[in-house]
Amino acid sequence: MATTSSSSKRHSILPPAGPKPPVQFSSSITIADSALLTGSHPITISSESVVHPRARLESLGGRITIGRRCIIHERSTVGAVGTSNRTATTDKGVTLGDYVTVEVGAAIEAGDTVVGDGTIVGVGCKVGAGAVVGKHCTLTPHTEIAAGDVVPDFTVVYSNGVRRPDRRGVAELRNKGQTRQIEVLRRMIPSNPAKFQ
Amino acid sequence: MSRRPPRGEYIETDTGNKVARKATLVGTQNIILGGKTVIQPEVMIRGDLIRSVQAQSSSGGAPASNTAVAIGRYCFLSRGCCLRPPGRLYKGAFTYMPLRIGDHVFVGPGSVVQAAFIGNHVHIGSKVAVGESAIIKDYVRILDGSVVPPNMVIPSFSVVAGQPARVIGEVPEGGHEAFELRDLYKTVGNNPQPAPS
Amino acid sequence: MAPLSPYTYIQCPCSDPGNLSSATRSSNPSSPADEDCFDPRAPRSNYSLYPLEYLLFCDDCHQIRCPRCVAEEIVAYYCPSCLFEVPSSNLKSEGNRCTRSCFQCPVCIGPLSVSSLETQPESNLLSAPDNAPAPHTGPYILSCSYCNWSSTEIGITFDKPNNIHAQLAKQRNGGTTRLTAKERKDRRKDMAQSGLRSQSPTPASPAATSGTGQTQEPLDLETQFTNLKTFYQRQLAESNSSHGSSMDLSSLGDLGFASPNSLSRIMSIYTGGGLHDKKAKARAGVMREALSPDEGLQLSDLDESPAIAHLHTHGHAGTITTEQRLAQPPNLGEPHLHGATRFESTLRPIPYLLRTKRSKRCPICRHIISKPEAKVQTTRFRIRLVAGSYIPSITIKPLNNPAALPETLEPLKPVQYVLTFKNPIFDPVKITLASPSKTPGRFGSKVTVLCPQFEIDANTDVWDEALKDGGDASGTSRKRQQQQQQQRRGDDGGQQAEAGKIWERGRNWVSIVVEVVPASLRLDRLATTTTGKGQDERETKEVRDDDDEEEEEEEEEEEQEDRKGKKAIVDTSPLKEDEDVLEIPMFVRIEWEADSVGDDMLGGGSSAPARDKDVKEKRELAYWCVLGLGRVRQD
Amino acid sequence: MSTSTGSAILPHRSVANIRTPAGAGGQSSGLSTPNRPNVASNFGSPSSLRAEEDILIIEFGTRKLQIGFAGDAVPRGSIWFGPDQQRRVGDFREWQADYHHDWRKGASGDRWGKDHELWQSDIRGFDLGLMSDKLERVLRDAYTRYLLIDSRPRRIVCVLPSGLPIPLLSASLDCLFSRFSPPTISLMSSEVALTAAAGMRSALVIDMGWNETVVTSIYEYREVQCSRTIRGGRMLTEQTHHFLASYLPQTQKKPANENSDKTKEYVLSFEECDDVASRLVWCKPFHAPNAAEPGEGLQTVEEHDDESGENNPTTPTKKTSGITTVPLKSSGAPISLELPSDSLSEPCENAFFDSRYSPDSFDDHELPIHILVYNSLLKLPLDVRAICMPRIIFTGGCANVLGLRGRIFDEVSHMVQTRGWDGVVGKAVEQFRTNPKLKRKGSRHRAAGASSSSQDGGGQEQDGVWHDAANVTPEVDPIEEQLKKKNKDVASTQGEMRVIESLGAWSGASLITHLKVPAVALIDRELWLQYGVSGASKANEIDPKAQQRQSLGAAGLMKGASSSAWTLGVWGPT
Repeated sequence: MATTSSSSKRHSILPPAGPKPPVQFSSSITIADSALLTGSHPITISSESVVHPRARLESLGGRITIGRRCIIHERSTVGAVGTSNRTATTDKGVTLGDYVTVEVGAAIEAGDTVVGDGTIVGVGCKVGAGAVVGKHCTLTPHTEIAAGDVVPDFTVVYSNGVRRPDRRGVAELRNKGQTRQIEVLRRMIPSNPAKFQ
Repeated sequence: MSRRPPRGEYIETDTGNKVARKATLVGTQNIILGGKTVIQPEVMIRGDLIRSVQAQSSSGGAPASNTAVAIGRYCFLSRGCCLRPPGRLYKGAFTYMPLRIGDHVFVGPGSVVQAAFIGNHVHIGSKVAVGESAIIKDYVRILDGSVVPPNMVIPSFSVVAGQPARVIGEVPEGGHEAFELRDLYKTVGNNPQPAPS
Repeated sequence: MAPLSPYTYIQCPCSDPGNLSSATRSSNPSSPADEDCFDPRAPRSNYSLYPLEYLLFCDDCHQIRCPRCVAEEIVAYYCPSCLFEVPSSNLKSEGNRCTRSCFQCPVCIGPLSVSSLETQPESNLLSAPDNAPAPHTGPYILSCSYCNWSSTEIGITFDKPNNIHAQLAKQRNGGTTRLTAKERKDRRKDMAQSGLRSQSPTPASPAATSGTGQTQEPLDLETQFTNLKTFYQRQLAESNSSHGSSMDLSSLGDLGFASPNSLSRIMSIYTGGGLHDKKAKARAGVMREALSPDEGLQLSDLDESPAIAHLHTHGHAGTITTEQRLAQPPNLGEPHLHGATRFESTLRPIPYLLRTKRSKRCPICRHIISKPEAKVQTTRFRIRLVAGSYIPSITIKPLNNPAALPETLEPLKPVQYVLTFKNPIFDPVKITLASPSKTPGRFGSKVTVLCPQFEIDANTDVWDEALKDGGDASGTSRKRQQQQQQQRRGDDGGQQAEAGKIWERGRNWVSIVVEVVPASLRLDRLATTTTGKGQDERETKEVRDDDDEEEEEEEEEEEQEDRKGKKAIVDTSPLKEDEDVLEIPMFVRIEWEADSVGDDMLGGGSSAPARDKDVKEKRELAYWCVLGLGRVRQD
Repeated sequence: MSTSTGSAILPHRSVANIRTPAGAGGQSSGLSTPNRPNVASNFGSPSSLRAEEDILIIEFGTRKLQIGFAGDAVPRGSIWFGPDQQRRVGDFREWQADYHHDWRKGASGDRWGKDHELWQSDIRGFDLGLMSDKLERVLRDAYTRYLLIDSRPRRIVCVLPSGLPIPLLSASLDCLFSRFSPPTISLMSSEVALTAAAGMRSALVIDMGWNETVVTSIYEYREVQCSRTIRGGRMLTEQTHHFLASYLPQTQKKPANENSDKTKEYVLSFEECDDVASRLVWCKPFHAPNAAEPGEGLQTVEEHDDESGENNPTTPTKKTSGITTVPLKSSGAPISLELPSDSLSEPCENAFFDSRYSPDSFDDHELPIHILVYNSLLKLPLDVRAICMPRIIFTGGCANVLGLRGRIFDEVSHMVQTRGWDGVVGKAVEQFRTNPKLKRKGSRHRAAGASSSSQDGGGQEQDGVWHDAANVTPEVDPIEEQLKKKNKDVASTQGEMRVIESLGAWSGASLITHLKVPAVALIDRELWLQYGVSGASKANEIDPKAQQRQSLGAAGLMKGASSSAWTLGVWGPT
């Protein structure tokens, strides 16, 4: 159809080839070749995680570690150089636990930022540098976690920062769902790890 | 947006679609544009996330229908918005469902739309997050910055806002014409015309 | 503050003092009643101003109709969530909320969805074969996919995934079952027997009443109401048999009859004699007081220490916000609420309020002016007479750079705006504008309408428009050049758009220029700005040749003396919300000659022949409107 | 459309829809499902105007409006007044993401919380027009959002506090008549409605409302006496504000500013303080000055004692060593205060009891509630008092303050025991009490009724019930006599203190209207539009019979009403 012509041209405008960061990929990950990896610190992605097209992993601010079965959606930025002028004490930029989902357009700033296992970082969220988000938290869309803020485990942050405990106890279920999703995604997203190695 | 790079900023298809060269359309073969639809730069459409149930061989849906995103006529996708089909667990298996959009639908800049269905004459403001498999009927206005929760059904003639979004008013009888996007369509493209005063 | 884009509000003539009731007429001067100038910022104005699209138009009265002055009729009821139509008979019995499975989250009022508490998930290794997933089996829960609230938090689950409403009605929070209306009736029956027995010892002693009343759980709202009603009705029935039927009505006949200071009359009842006395006897004779719970008597339990303890253990987080409390529907299942819904544990899912499709009539001539299709799913209208197709629309643009809006208006620096009036009807109209030279309110800005009177050509039907399109484009380009010149000249603040001349004219539109001198928002200037125009002239001139300093100083001096005089009347309270927005009240009068057959104004083509008819009739329409230009910078 | 289309569409002709249930649902069905409007119980001919079949009940409060159909157990909707209703139509700014409402520069900035009220009791310089605008908008909202009815004329019953000033009343009636054109409006006093909703004929209604607390004695559906104090919700909220403000850092820096703080400037938004007041503020249980005193015998008191006493672990006073964190935003920078939960009862203390000061230091308009209650009981004639004491009804928003009702009850009953029904207090009385010789002599010339106190102060200790008060009462209520004749064993309680739950004024009105009891103040539209308030004739000039007849015969038909004079009842000119 008509738009195919555009798609062909689109490849001409691919990400600017910056300094290639040293990467450490598990063999079982899925990473789209239009994902953007920049920076100097190493980027580690553990087994069966999925990186969508146009997702950005920036290791300028420090090393980026992504756990197992995480999903990094398009346009999200992991390791964004924080607007909050906060200097990382260690070289750890961002650490994502296992089963973490980073939704479309979310930004996780670099600088000892930690996101716990099974946590969802919603659409358009912003996690400030040095913030520590606990396990199995849910950040609803457009939530902003201030730099250095701490979100305890099993917390839901909604309606501009209101917090409440998540009492559903469905962490296991969610992980399972994530697994299913990954199964599907790895079939759909043509993976090209070689490009980044 | 009426500045003109030497080589037309937009690709104008024979059906009158105006697709910006800087737009990212993934899986174009699964994207249907009804015609006279404007796709501005930095728009992203995930056509690659097709429904995968038939692959799962459960619920043998028509295998032919691989359409991931179907967009009607006179739609206007503003700069930086993102359309992606909603995913959900269907009988324990994960699958994406097609995203269907009617005519005269305006999607504001920076919005992320994961609805299942959007009717005709819908205005989605800027920085809106439309949750997965939401259903938006005709003549709905979603104000800027709203977060439409997943699975929400928005009836016709609703004004919607808030986090989470709720119906906060009704579209008055005199407000229908405001949803028309024909004039807006004229104002963009490679030789845009000024909006009629 | 975001730069607000110019807007127009219209005051519906129905709120003119003439059409208002005596009370409103007799109200303060702050009402927009005084015709000479209408203050858009008077608190009452907010109730009479509407954006154009909210206004309808009665084709026979030739009047604007606003939501306040139309008669509504309901075409259909439906649930906004499941979009099912609800017959109005159900509305009477089941009330105003959806009785299927549509609920809102009591915490965040997002939609709740029914899901099943699934069984233990099997091992989630990718390698593990994805065998057929367990079919959904109960128990089911309501859960919010936004804030992750779930009905398990209030200890409620459901056996069936459908008809949640009914299942919920049977459950109290914590899952304890509650009697339905029918069951309650049966219970009342046998309660009646036990009640008779319990009444034999003197119920005067609390022991007896507590014997029946307090041991059982307190009556819930619904039950108490029903009991009371039956209790009263039984007595009315009894009295019917004994006295004449009018007597029983007199039993409660003079509710709120006496005034507090009529103690003497009461006393006369006892001191015997007097018609009152007899009446009292007769009256009281038929109506006694409720004595037991099954008659609706409910002794209250004043011991709230458990709740207090709960409050202190759970603290602020355990209590619900005001919004959440207000969103809660009255819970018939609970005893009369003295702060019953106070804790998160007492929240209930909120069944969706139904919505309606309504058609609208002109209250005067009873003609329908808006009528939607009956079907819930369709969005078509059978009739839709919107004001937008009868009265000219007004669009506002800054003269100098039509493209970008100025962030804020510079105080005391003249700006020019182009008002474009577009004529929707198929007759040429004559428009007369009137606006106060100084906007009302604490900060009066100077306003000059350069061309307060002009004519707009008739609207033409779609074809002409299409043909004219090309011409229009060129016209606009011409306009551009003009404006560029204007811009050059505009910078040195010279008068360019000369008074009395319209700025530009199109097929069915005319644009004119308005010059405003925004007032300074400085509170210490208040004294001066409240003085006459002459001084403002001076101010503005001086600002134009921009040496603010000395001007400032003499300003100050002036204020010194001004203050002495004016202190009393000047209100120097801090800036109110939106007081920095420059709003111009403008009185618009439209005159036109229309064919006496007024129906042709809506449809496009039909007007062409109609215009040939020589039967013309003069019409006019007049109303206040408010032009919001922008925010004035606070210096 | 993807989603399933609506089921079979029913005809919207209201005849079809409305009548069928009316036919089907007889008296009985009306009973079984109480939340059905009283279409059922219309034994008036169904040919009366259809739209009128459901009668609207509107209860007016200072801060909220409750509205619904007669026959329902609860109102369909209750709407609180707030600043957001006062915006222009189509102004959705409060929903914009970047919009922050600065309460300091609200439409009525200095008038803290005033735009949450429909009216003020002080109507000097009060814009009645604005009030009726507010009222109209809220009502229209209720019509479309909660009642889901169109604007065809319906009969309206207004439930109003009996103390409502005439200008406010007439303005409201004007608004109703001119904008909603009901054929008739009948007025009902909320106190009486409350009494009826408790199944009582008489009661002592303690209405702890927003602007003030009103204690009204109802006897035989008549308001016998009513007294008021300014200690109400508003005071509670302001006290809460002072309380919170005193904990804020910025105010602690400048304690000198404290009293100026009290007078004028506010550091927190009304909304926030109101929120805290309704969520966290509670009331300490009653503590007798000296616990050794006999007469702690009242059952209720005992409960409170031993739960507030040492032996009971679950006592709040024990637990309240805990800390309650209160997050505050409106003070500028968001801050969360760590307050001892115990201290959160201070606002309540100061607002309603002010036990710091001696009882006689108060003005009449600011009496602490328990004193007010006691006095109003004291003022009552003996037998009325005996009837009212066991029929105490708490209502109003502040009745929701946890523990407040119990506290007041105990305070009052304590006063009753210690002071008896003796208006005179002071040293002389004390000596007189303590001195037995004087006492015996005195007890003769003391009024028989008033003597109830001291003696049965002894008598009641056993079972904690004041049988004596009942027995001592010389003349027995003739009505009760008649009742006794009628059904032997039924006697009504007298003398002992007792608190009764009422369903609330709205439900009461709904009940009464449902029973087709005509209210005395029945106003006809035409007449009102002609004459307004001035047309009303004095309450006692009206023959209730005539009223009933006309409202009996075809529900409030024009000729019926216009033929006879009408009145505003309690509210009317006297």
